[in-house]
Amino acid sequence: MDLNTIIQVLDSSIRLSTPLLLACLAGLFSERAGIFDIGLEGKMLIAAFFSAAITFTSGNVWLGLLAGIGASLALSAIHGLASITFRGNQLISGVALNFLASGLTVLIAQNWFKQGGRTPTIPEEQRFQEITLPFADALRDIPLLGPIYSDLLSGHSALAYIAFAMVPLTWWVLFRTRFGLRLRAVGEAPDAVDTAGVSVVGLRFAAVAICGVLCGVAGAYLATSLQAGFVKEMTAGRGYIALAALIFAKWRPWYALIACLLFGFLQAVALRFQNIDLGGIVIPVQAMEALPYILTVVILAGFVGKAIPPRAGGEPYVKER
Amino acid sequence: MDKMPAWADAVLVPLISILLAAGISALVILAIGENPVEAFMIMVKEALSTSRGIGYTLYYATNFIFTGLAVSVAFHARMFNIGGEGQAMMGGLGVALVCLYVPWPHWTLALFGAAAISALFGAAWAYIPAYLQAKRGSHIVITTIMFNFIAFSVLNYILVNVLRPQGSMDPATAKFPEATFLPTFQSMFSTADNVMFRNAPANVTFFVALAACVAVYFLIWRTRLGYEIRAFGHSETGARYAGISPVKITIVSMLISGGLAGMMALNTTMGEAERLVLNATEGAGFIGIAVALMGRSHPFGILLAALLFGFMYQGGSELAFWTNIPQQLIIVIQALVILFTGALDNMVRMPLEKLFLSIRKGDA
Amino acid sequence: MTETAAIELKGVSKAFGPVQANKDISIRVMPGTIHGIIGENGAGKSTLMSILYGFYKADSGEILINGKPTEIPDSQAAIAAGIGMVFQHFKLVQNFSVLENVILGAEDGPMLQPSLRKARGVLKHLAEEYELQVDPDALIEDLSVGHQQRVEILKALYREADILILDEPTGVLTPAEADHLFRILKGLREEGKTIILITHKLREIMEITDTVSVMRRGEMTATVKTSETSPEELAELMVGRKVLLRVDKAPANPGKPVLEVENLHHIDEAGVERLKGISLNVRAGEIVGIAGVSGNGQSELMRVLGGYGHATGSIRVNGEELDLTGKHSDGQSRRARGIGHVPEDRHHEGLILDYSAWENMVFGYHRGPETGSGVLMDNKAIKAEAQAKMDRFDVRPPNPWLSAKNFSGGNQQKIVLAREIERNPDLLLIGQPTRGVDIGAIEFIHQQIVQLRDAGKAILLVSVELDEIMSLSDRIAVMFDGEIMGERLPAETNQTELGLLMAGVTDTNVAQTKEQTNG
Amino acid sequence: DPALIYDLGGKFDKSFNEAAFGGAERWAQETGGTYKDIEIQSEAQREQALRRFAEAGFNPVVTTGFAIAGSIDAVAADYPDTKFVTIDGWVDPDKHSNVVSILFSEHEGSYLVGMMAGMASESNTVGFIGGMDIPLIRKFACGYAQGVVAANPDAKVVSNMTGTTPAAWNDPVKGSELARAQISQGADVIYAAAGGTGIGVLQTAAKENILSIGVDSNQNHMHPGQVLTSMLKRVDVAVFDSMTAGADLETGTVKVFGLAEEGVGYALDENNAPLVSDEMKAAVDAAREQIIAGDLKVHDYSSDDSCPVLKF
Ligand SMILES: Nc1ncnc2c1ncn2[C@@H]1O[C@H](COP(=O)(O)OP(=O)(O)OP(=O)(O)O)[C@@H](O)[C@H]1O
Ligand SMILES: Nc1ncnc2c1ncn2[C@@H]1O[C@H](COP(=O)(O)OP(=O)(O)OP(=O)(O)O)[C@@H](O)[C@H]1O
Ligand SMILES: [Mg+2]
Ligand SMILES: [Mg+2]
Repeated sequence: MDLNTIIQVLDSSIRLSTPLLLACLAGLFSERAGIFDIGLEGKMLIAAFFSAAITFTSGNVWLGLLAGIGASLALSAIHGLASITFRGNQLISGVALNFLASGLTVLIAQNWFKQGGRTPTIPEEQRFQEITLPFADALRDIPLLGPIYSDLLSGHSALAYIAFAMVPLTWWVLFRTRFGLRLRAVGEAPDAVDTAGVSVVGLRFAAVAICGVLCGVAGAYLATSLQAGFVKEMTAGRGYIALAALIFAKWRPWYALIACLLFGFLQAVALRFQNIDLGGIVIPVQAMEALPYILTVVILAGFVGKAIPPRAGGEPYVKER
Repeated sequence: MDKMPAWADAVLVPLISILLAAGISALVILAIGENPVEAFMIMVKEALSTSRGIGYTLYYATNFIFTGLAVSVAFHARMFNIGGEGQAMMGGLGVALVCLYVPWPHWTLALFGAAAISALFGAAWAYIPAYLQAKRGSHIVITTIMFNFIAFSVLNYILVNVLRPQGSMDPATAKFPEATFLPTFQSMFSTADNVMFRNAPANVTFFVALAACVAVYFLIWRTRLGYEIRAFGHSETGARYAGISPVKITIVSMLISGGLAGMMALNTTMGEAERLVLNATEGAGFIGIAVALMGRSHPFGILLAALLFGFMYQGGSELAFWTNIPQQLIIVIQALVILFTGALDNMVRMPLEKLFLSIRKGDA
Repeated sequence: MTETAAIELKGVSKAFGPVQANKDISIRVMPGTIHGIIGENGAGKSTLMSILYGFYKADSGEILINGKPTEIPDSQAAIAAGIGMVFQHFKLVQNFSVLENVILGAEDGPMLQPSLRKARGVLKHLAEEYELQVDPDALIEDLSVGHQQRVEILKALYREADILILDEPTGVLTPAEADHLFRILKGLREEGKTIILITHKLREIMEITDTVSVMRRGEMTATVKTSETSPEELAELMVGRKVLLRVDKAPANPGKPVLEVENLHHIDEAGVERLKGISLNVRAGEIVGIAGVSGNGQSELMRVLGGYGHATGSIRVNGEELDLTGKHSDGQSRRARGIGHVPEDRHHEGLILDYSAWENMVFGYHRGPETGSGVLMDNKAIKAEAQAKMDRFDVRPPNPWLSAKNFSGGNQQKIVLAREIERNPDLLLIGQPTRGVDIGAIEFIHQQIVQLRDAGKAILLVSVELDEIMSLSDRIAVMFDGEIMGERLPAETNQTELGLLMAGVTDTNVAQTKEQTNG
Repeated sequence: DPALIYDLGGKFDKSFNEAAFGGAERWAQETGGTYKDIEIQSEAQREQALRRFAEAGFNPVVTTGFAIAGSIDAVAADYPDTKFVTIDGWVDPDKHSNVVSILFSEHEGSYLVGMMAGMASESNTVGFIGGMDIPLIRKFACGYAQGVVAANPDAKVVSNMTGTTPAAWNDPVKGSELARAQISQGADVIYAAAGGTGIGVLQTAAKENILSIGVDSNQNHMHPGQVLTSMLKRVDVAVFDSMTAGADLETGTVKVFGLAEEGVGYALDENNAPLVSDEMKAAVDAAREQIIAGDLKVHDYSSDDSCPVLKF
């Protein structure tokens, strides 16, 4: 395999990882604060729709991004209301929001654009543009490092760079700031936070809101950066994969990066190397399709130990019954 | 020393929650310019007032009972089995194999055989995640998600390349032999001059599902195994103290869970389609999660929740026949019902509790 | 009274749903004093203190701090008013370091590092001033409960609390740790700080408090000067009847050995050797007490004996060798051998808190023949049994349908004891039987243990309460660092000698005894 | 009135269901008539919908998608006065005289666009991206590959499928990545037969400045000047014709909509005119004539589950 192919596969991995990474970090904030969220999928979906819809109508992709974030935040607010204010079941709330997003996006899309639950194609120049890093063209000819810099690292959209920058930022927020300390504490021992005179409800809502923002960016990335419009169900299960990555990563930012890159890489490999011919026997496409998932299980079973979730995760904080 | 009477908690809270969900749904229907009252009447009329409508409602409910029970059993052992979809798919494969390749003399035997094999296939598909959870601590949520995807691939391969009859465009098996056809409600309940459940897909599997409810009830609340499953679910350290093996309970409860999910295929594959199609599960595995959670993991609650979902499925598709309300609206309504009854129930409960408490104080 | 009270509560009431936890409570606590609060389990002590700390909100009533009416809607307000609280169940983040726990909620700015740096300094200073040494970088989950408690106190001091509330602080402490705590409390009092101390141990009340209040069923029934009262009077005020504060038992009459342990080794999940060759025997009709500072292998020993910890060596019960690692090494087969086990942690091991009392009554025995035949359990019979046992053990309320979590600690303990004792085991393992339990219940529990002994059963008792060990045991073994340091007869030893052994100090005398017992 | 039942993908799948919808709309506009339509959501609803419409007196009942054929087979006898049309499905005409099966020769249409791809390709590598690995998609792929090879014997066909879950038809992101993967393997023309996923393929092809080929309906307009052509499958015509015939519809037959019937073909409009050279057009039209005349036989994958030029 030549360098070029490797770089292309890795390049593809980055694009496939980006939405996973954003959703995964979104889940990380929420779950670190003790609020489980299987509604990542729904938030991404609704954000994808609104970002595409508003980008198309306004012609401004940043407005679209804001709209996507807003829509995602609205679902977050419902999730917060259900699981924080009313101490409801977080799993049910997440499931419900996934349904809600799936139904609403198509309903509204049909109502607005009459194109069968799709948005019209966003003109090329109105999407998020790929950013060429400085000197990318000049450095391309340097052996090895040149292509890596110019073809692999350069040429992604702003949202992708934001996603990757979010990893150290998340780490920094969680482990270097007061907010992060409290956020981690509230997912482990909300009573400790409460008795320390900090509002459990406030912290958890903040975490859920951050989750909403990041899911919003993820959705916008799908619909306005990778693609040029919304197609129904276009998240295609990425929210669930992100959730798996989060557990895989044991709720840690750098591990999340690794997990998402791994998932993205496995998918890229499966897409790039279909129909491998092993001396007459062609590996069926279904086997390649299943490969990322099989490998995930193998890696999980073989190399990643037990994942211990935040101790107070999934449980509403109740002090008086 | 409860804050409000048990009946209020069991009946009043869900009722008000459903009403709230219905209210918001009505607003959504109004927003798209349709008449909510009319829509509701159609749903009730077509899903509940004719035997045929009921036949459809029960058909869908049967699926949800199986997947709901499956999720609940794992839940009692504090495991979140998201793999119902894949397990049901594998159950379907098992059903297809025995129906196609075993010369059954009579449907009763075929039903027993298929029930056993569907449970076996479903359980087998749950076994690896269960084993990995028990022995390696691999998180069951990830592994079952992954196994859903893998099941799709396996089924896709088998249907396209192995079981598909030559020349057929449909990635599906051949029709099963007639001896395996299950009696439908129509054939069971119609009399010579009165046809009941005409052409509705509800079939004898519904009773298997009811039996499964009873069996799960006994399993969880009457048997020693159920006692251990619940104990383990509540406290792993406690279970260790009492000599309950975490490995055993993890695996056994997942096997039961997978088996129940697999048995859903009896209804769709053997009872309705009479052949195995690619998308036989249609997301029922995921609906099962909502059903189990809404039913509070109790078989009776699951039965009710499954009926509610069956009603929404059937009523919803009838809406599409009679009005211009799009299918997606039904999904939105489902979402609202799940949200209000399952996650926002305290919004209703808290004020009710206050009310009851003040009534009681007033009495005292 | 001219002096203003540091804390004054006026007519405080609080109901949890239908339960009236506090009824019209008024109390004055003078500055610079240690004020004790005692009362039965569930009397409402913790609730009252939680209200003072803003954790719960009172339904009615008034709080005055230093004479000023103060609203305390949340803990933030309590902290601002100079109140610090050490809860009965610590409010610590287990996987945080000591430093992180201390600054949580009291950070100086949005960045963590400056706060941590400052706290490290302050902690060092506090540690010197009050003998509160803890490693600031250690994780809470790696600390002993005693150290965890120090962290809780440090948290309060770091917030410059003038009023310190301690809810059952000694419940889980060793005597040495408790003494240490009291030295600290006295030091704080000298500094002019006000301290409220909740405890079930009258000895502690007598030793350290200036005044003491008694609570019963949500009401404040009396407040007296400690110097003007006696343990007996306090006990009576608390329980409403005369309580025997001493264990009343006849001399033991030991028979054949029931439990024989030889050279037992155990390595825990982290790979640390917790038992380093334990040899021990317990005879029929005898209570053997194991004294020791917690964390020296007692818990592991009980677990191994109870069947849920792998070990090497030999355990014989009634002369028969037990399987230590194989198929028959679990709690169920131990129970089948006639071993009962009251675990030290009733919340996480002894009970399933979400199970009803009747379900808990067969916990661990649920596979036995008495719970029904075949795969089904005979729930009706179990319920009837449970009701009978609850009546015999005076579990309150005697309602088998109530979830275990809704019983008070003392009554939870009675449920576990009823389950294990009523099965008439040949050997009963008991860990910390009276932890967090009020004196009325302690009296009852001790009686039951002695009765079982008198019925000719072997009893192995582990407790960190030296008093309890001394008064209940017929023979005392002292554990230190996974080894038995020596055995003593209660009549021939004293707290000082045991204390030395518990600290791992062996003089020649001690060494000799060790020779004897091992040989 | 006629009725129309869409397959699971739904009315707006940007593919053949949408084409069916287009045909029905055209009928409604031209004749002023009304029709009833429904998107089914689950397998059990197929039969339910058929019976519903038959009982309510709709005639003919037009359906799309191969999967409903079994249900028609089951219900047709119960409603002898209703005429059923199955587009893409096959129901035995000897068994049911009130059913007409309409099949399309997708392999022939694909052959033509394959030829165009083969001629347009400069790299001698062309791509095919299918939604899911099912026989129908293989039929597309096989016809396409034959056309490519016929026009350009040196050309290589890279064929990929998107996935195995229902999401495979609605995952434009994956479509994009597959397109990029094929581009990196040298493909400079890509034919997408993958529903909503295809949108991503066309999008990426346009962005990377290679050519793409749309499917089912005319997708040339999606990226003017960058979509080489679209393989037309005139489901709309089939629906329009069936509805127009109304109660007089001829049933009890199997109709094949091939090149001759203009049931399949390639799209040529102002959007792609600059891309299609005269030479290309001539060659393709010649092939078209030959196929219609029976001189050129395009192998149909579904006839024997095999393809001479492509391995699956
Ligand atoms: N969070 C709560 N919700 C409901 N009821 C509670 C709660 N906390 C305490 N109670 C009830 O209030 C009463 C007083 O409990 P509290 O914890 O104050 O007792 P206590 O005197 O501290 O007991 P102990 O000596 O066991 O610590 C009990 O009857 C208890 O059931
Ligand atoms: N959140 C709660 N809900 C209901 N009852 C509670 C709650 N918290 C405590 N209680 C009840 O309050 C009483 C005393 O509680 P507390 O936490 O002080 O336990 P305890 O009796 O001291 O037991 P232990 O010392 O074993 O923890 C018990 O009856 C307990 O069931
Ligand atoms: Mg207390
Ligand atoms: Mg207590």
